[in-house]
Amino acid sequence: MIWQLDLIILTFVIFCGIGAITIKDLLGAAILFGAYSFMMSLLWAIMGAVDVSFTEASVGAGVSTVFFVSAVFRTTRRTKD
Amino acid sequence: MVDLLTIIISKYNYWGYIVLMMIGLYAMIVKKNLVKKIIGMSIFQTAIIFFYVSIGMKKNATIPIISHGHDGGEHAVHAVDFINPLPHVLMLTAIVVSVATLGVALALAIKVYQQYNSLEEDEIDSQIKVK
Amino acid sequence: METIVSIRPFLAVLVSILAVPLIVSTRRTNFREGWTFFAAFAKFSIIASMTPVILDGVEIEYTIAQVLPSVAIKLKVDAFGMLFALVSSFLWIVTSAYSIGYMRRLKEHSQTRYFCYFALSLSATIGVAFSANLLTLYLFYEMLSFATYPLVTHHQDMEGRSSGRKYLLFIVGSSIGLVLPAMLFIYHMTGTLEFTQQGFIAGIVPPKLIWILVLLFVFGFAKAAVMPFHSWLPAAMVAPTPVSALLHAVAVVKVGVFCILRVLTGVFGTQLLFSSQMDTVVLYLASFTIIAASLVALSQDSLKSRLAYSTIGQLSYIILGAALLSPKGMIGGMMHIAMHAFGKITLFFCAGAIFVATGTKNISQMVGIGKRMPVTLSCFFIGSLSVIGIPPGGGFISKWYLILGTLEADQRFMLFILLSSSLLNAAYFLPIIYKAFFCTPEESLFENKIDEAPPWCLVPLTITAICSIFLFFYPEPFFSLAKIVSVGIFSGQ
Amino acid sequence: MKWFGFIAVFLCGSLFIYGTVEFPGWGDPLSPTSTHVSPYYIEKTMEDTSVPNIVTAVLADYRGYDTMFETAVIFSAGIACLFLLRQMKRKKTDFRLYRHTATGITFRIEKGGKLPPTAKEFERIDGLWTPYDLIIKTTGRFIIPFIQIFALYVIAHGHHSPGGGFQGGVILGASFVLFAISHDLRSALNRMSEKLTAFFYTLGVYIYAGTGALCILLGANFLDYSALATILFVDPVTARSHGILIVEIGVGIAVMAVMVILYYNLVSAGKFDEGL
Amino acid sequence: MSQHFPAFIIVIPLIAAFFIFTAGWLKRTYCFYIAAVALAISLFSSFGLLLQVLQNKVVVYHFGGWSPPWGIAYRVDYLNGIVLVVSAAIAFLNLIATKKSVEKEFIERVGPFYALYVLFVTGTMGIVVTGDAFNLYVLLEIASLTGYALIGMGTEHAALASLNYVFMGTIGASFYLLGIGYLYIATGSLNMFDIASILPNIFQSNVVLFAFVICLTGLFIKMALFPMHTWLPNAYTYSPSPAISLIAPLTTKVMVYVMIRILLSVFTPSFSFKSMAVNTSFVWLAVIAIVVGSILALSQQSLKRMLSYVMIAEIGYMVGGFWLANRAGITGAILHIINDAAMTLCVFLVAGNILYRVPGDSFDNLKGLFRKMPFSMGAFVVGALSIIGVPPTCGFFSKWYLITGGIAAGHYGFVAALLFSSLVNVVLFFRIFEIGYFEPFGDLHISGSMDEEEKTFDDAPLGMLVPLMIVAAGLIALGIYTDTLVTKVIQFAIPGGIS
Repeated sequence: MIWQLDLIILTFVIFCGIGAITIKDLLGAAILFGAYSFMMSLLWAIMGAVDVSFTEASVGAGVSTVFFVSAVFRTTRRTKD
Repeated sequence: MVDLLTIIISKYNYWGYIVLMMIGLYAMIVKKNLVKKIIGMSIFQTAIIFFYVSIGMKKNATIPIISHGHDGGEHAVHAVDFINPLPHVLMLTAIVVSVATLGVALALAIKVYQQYNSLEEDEIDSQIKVK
Repeated sequence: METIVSIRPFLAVLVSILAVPLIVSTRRTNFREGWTFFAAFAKFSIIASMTPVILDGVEIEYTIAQVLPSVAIKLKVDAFGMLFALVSSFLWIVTSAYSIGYMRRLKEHSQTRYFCYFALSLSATIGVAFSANLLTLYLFYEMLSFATYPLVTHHQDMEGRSSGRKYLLFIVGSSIGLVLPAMLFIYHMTGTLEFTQQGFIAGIVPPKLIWILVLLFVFGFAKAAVMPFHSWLPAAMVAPTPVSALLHAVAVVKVGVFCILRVLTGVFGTQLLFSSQMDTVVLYLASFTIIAASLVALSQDSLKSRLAYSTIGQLSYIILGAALLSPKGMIGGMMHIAMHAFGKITLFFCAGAIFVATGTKNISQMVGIGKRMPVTLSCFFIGSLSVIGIPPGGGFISKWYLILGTLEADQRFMLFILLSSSLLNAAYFLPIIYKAFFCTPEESLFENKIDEAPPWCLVPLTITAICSIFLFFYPEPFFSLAKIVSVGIFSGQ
Repeated sequence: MKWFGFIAVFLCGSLFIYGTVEFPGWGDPLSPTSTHVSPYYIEKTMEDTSVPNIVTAVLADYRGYDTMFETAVIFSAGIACLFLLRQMKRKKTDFRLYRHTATGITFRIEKGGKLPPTAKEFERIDGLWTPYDLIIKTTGRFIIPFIQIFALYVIAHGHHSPGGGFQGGVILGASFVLFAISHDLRSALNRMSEKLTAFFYTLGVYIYAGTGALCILLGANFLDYSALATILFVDPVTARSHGILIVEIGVGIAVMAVMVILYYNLVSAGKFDEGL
Repeated sequence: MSQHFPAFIIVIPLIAAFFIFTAGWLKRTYCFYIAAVALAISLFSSFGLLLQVLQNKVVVYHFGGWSPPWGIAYRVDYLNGIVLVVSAAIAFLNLIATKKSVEKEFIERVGPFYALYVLFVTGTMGIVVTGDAFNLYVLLEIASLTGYALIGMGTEHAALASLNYVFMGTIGASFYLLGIGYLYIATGSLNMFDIASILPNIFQSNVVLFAFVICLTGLFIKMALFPMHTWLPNAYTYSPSPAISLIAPLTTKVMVYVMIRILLSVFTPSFSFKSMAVNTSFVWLAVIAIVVGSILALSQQSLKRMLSYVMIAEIGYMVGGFWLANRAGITGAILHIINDAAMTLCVFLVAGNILYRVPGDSFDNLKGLFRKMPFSMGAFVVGALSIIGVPPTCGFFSKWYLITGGIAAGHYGFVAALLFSSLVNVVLFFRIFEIGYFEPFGDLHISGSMDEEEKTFDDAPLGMLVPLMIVAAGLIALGIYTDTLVTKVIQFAIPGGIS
């Protein structure tokens, strides 16, 4: 484990998180949330939590994003904040 | 200087989880859009998972899979060599819980949208008041 | 004191509750009222069967359920409770008969409900009379409050609703707001709530708190209608007259007074009251109520309101009698529970009979009514004699003992209060009689033809009137019971 | 509101950061977490269950009861979604779009009407139908089998490598979702109908809870897989290993089916007619 | 077989849930019967378990044969034994009582409804019975998720209310999880009793303090203690009536149980009640909850909404009673968990019965109900008297203990708040009685005939009434047997150190 790498990815995670809640387009937010989850799974892999990372990659970055996209598809992309 | 660095190294992951948790909490408190709130909720839950994973971390240890699989019991397994598996187990459960919550929350959001034709809380509130 | 364990007190409480399902399930009106009578007779005979035992100085106990550590829902019959239970259960029989006449004649709705709640109220009343501790007392007190609510609001109209609100506000509000904390506080300090002859909190509760507790109880039992917690009683007069008669002249209001007396003697004890000088405070509260209520009664035109204010005043006689802390005063107070009950119920029955026969509620319209309803108005006269305290009314005896009590306790001012209030009583009752019988014919609204209320109304009121005269000549067993109480309370001194 | 929220969150965060002061250092091998309970798992897993992946062993055996409820959570999410969104009756106002395959002419039938199934030359299309989806379809068809094989491998090989029922189940579910996205919802429903999905996710949880209940019937405590030794004809340690595999398969099936049903419900808003 | 009771309580409903869901596709009428059988077995087992507890003090069950702290163990003692029986009884009675209204409201979704119902019960009872802090979280999430779904199917703004509940509930549950994480970081263990054995060595650590605060915050949100109550009124108002009469009695009360369990068994009283000032401030929080809940209840115009504010006040009773930190107060809190659950069930069942016959539960719709539904309203009167706190109903006795606790602790603010809330409850419920009894106004006493009652009589079906009557009778029975309950069970549930 290299802590510098860990720190860089953590920064990415935080940026993705902030991006996901600030972007004024729900589809974009969903995709950014997917990126967030993926970065998170990388972070966990670095920390040695391979199983958790694997699950997050498939659940968080994969299926959750699909759920968000389909929910946005059934509702609206528009958002005021 | 070196001391400060050690402190930072030893704690920044915990700080990271706090920052993420607060991002999630902020989104849930301030944002008016329901899907945004749900995203905030997911971030909030992930932050806690992150916290647990950080707890499990152990320096100079490897992933919790015993590599010398089935070659008999002669190789003693030392606890210091492996990362703590327990938080990982807990977090597998927590991830699944969070995706389940996400599914239900999104279903509810769709139902809300079908009813009010809007996802913005303030617009919905004004609709409720008009009625 | 000797005690025996017997289920009879519990049966006495239970019998009218058990009558409720029978009353509800019976569709035929005659049978329904038959059940009421049956329950009333059963109740009276159970209670009467216990009287000889009590007169022998024995007490009867029965524990229903252990609900809190060291406090049970428990019944105990002593002379005081017996006196009250005898009066109320006997008058229930009479009132049941009267109710039939009154309700049928006026074609009231929901008579089934009426008889049910009446039976429940009587259960609660007997329960209060036989309570062995403060918790049981509170339980039946609240039960009585809620059971009488549908009776007070029987007409289900706007007026009924506002009176019902007032009724609940005063009665339930004061019992939850004042009695409950006081009771809990006593429980917290002493760990028991069991009534004793001499009180059980002396020496445990700091003297400073005594007067707060006494006031909490005196005002908290708002059924006793001590001013300023009295205004529910005139409001409750919207109820059908039998309700006003039995409940608001006998059962409910006397329950309030009974509770106050019970708590003052059984919890605080006479010695503690005397040493903390709370007797004086209670005396002045009671005497203020007596005078003020009598004065207000003078100004009332509605007959039932006048009777109600009269009741408020008379109730405080009883409290005054107890607060004199003298054996004779205590006997007077106890006797007044019985004497006033017979007198006042007669008056209410008469008011109801007048309403049934003529539809008149106001005194100013009753000019010359005596010629139309001579029996009713004669009974009214007897009743008012009893309440004023003129022989041969039974009330004379109780007032006599009250006056003796003031002398014994050396409370001259109270003597003055009693006498002046008797004058006031006369002032608000006798004009009615005068107008009814001796007015000039042209002022009268009524023809000189005799047209009495139906016999179901008339007979009960005649019975109670005769009883109140009879009690003047032979005040037993009430007098013996009162004496046992008084001896029990003051023997320790 | 924004500033209020920000300040509240900031204060809360500072408080939390203050709370980390006394935390043991990150990755400290001497912290209570690394010394109290977890060493037992690391050192005894091989003896107790002969599963090299400690996480799998703890997940499905030592704390297998948690995992059963985790499956139950997923199961309830599936039912909840179905309960909330599924519309059993079609609304009268719904319309359908049909396309004549030969000519490409599209027409719509309103008020809930539909063409008879014998009209083979027409195909039903989505409201947002795109004509050029051949590449996507073909790619999807090409990679879906590989994804599914991989998923099965992840489920089966959870004893030795990262992975297990959840991950495999999710991937398997994702493959169906991919099919539904690359084709359309109706053809996905043809292959994996709603009832079949429901059957699968109840089956998955039955397998898990049933294994546990079987252990009671065999005289041990709930989920004590060593009791399975008598019917699997192996020694108790291997029986634990096998027990873990059985429940992982159950978890895999349940998770797969729930992911699919969640997707179906969300993407069609409960109507099960058209999706992404 | 009896040694497996702890497993049966949870596992049988769980397996039944799957069967019910399958039966929903095959034949809908079976769903109810499967659920009834499962919950009956669960009730029976929990009763058997309580008897075992009375005999052996503690019953421990090791899942997977692993002993704690490595495996998950259920540990039933006096505290959760009694809560367990009450929850199982409530779930069972409510199931029977709401059969008709479920058939009416969810005709197409009977299968999923009963599956969710039984899963909710599984989750709730699991929370009560578990001895593992993390297992509690998972079960909490099951109970919450099913709860969200059940509430979300209600009327009007149910979906939005349920979504808000999702957000608040998730924050609450996540905070709880975080608190457990802090405990884990400090002790390395997840088993409640193992943690309790380690904690005394590190009481001064501020990690433990943070764990305490975070856990408590999460639980307060979940139990809807003022000011974290915002999710509750809407969620309970709009939810379908068969669901709410299950959710309302169980959710918040069980969370109070969790609070008591965590603070008494995990943190132990010597930590939880360390500082008098903290105790007092929590009691003041409860006082505010009671007062605000009561006042807000006064301003409501529909039955279910009013009842939900009453429940917010009732939460204050329990929390305040617990934080009085003396024996009487904690006895009162535990007793009130049981009693409040029973009386909430009673009043919400009546609300369900009313909604079965009447289009809405706003006060305008309640006119003339005493004439129309005398039996339901009779039960409502019993429930209301219990909430007001009139003897011999059970509400009086828990209030008794709470108030004596308040006096013993010298906390007169709490005593005053309880009395105030009782008085407000009198106003609240008698307002409803008045509407049901007096309105619509008419000259009944002049024109009314005697048999008018029969003409307009239209009470709920017998299948709904009988369980309701059992519950109403139970309120009185609970009151009369209070002393048995306290001396046989509850007093052993409180650790010895508390005077």
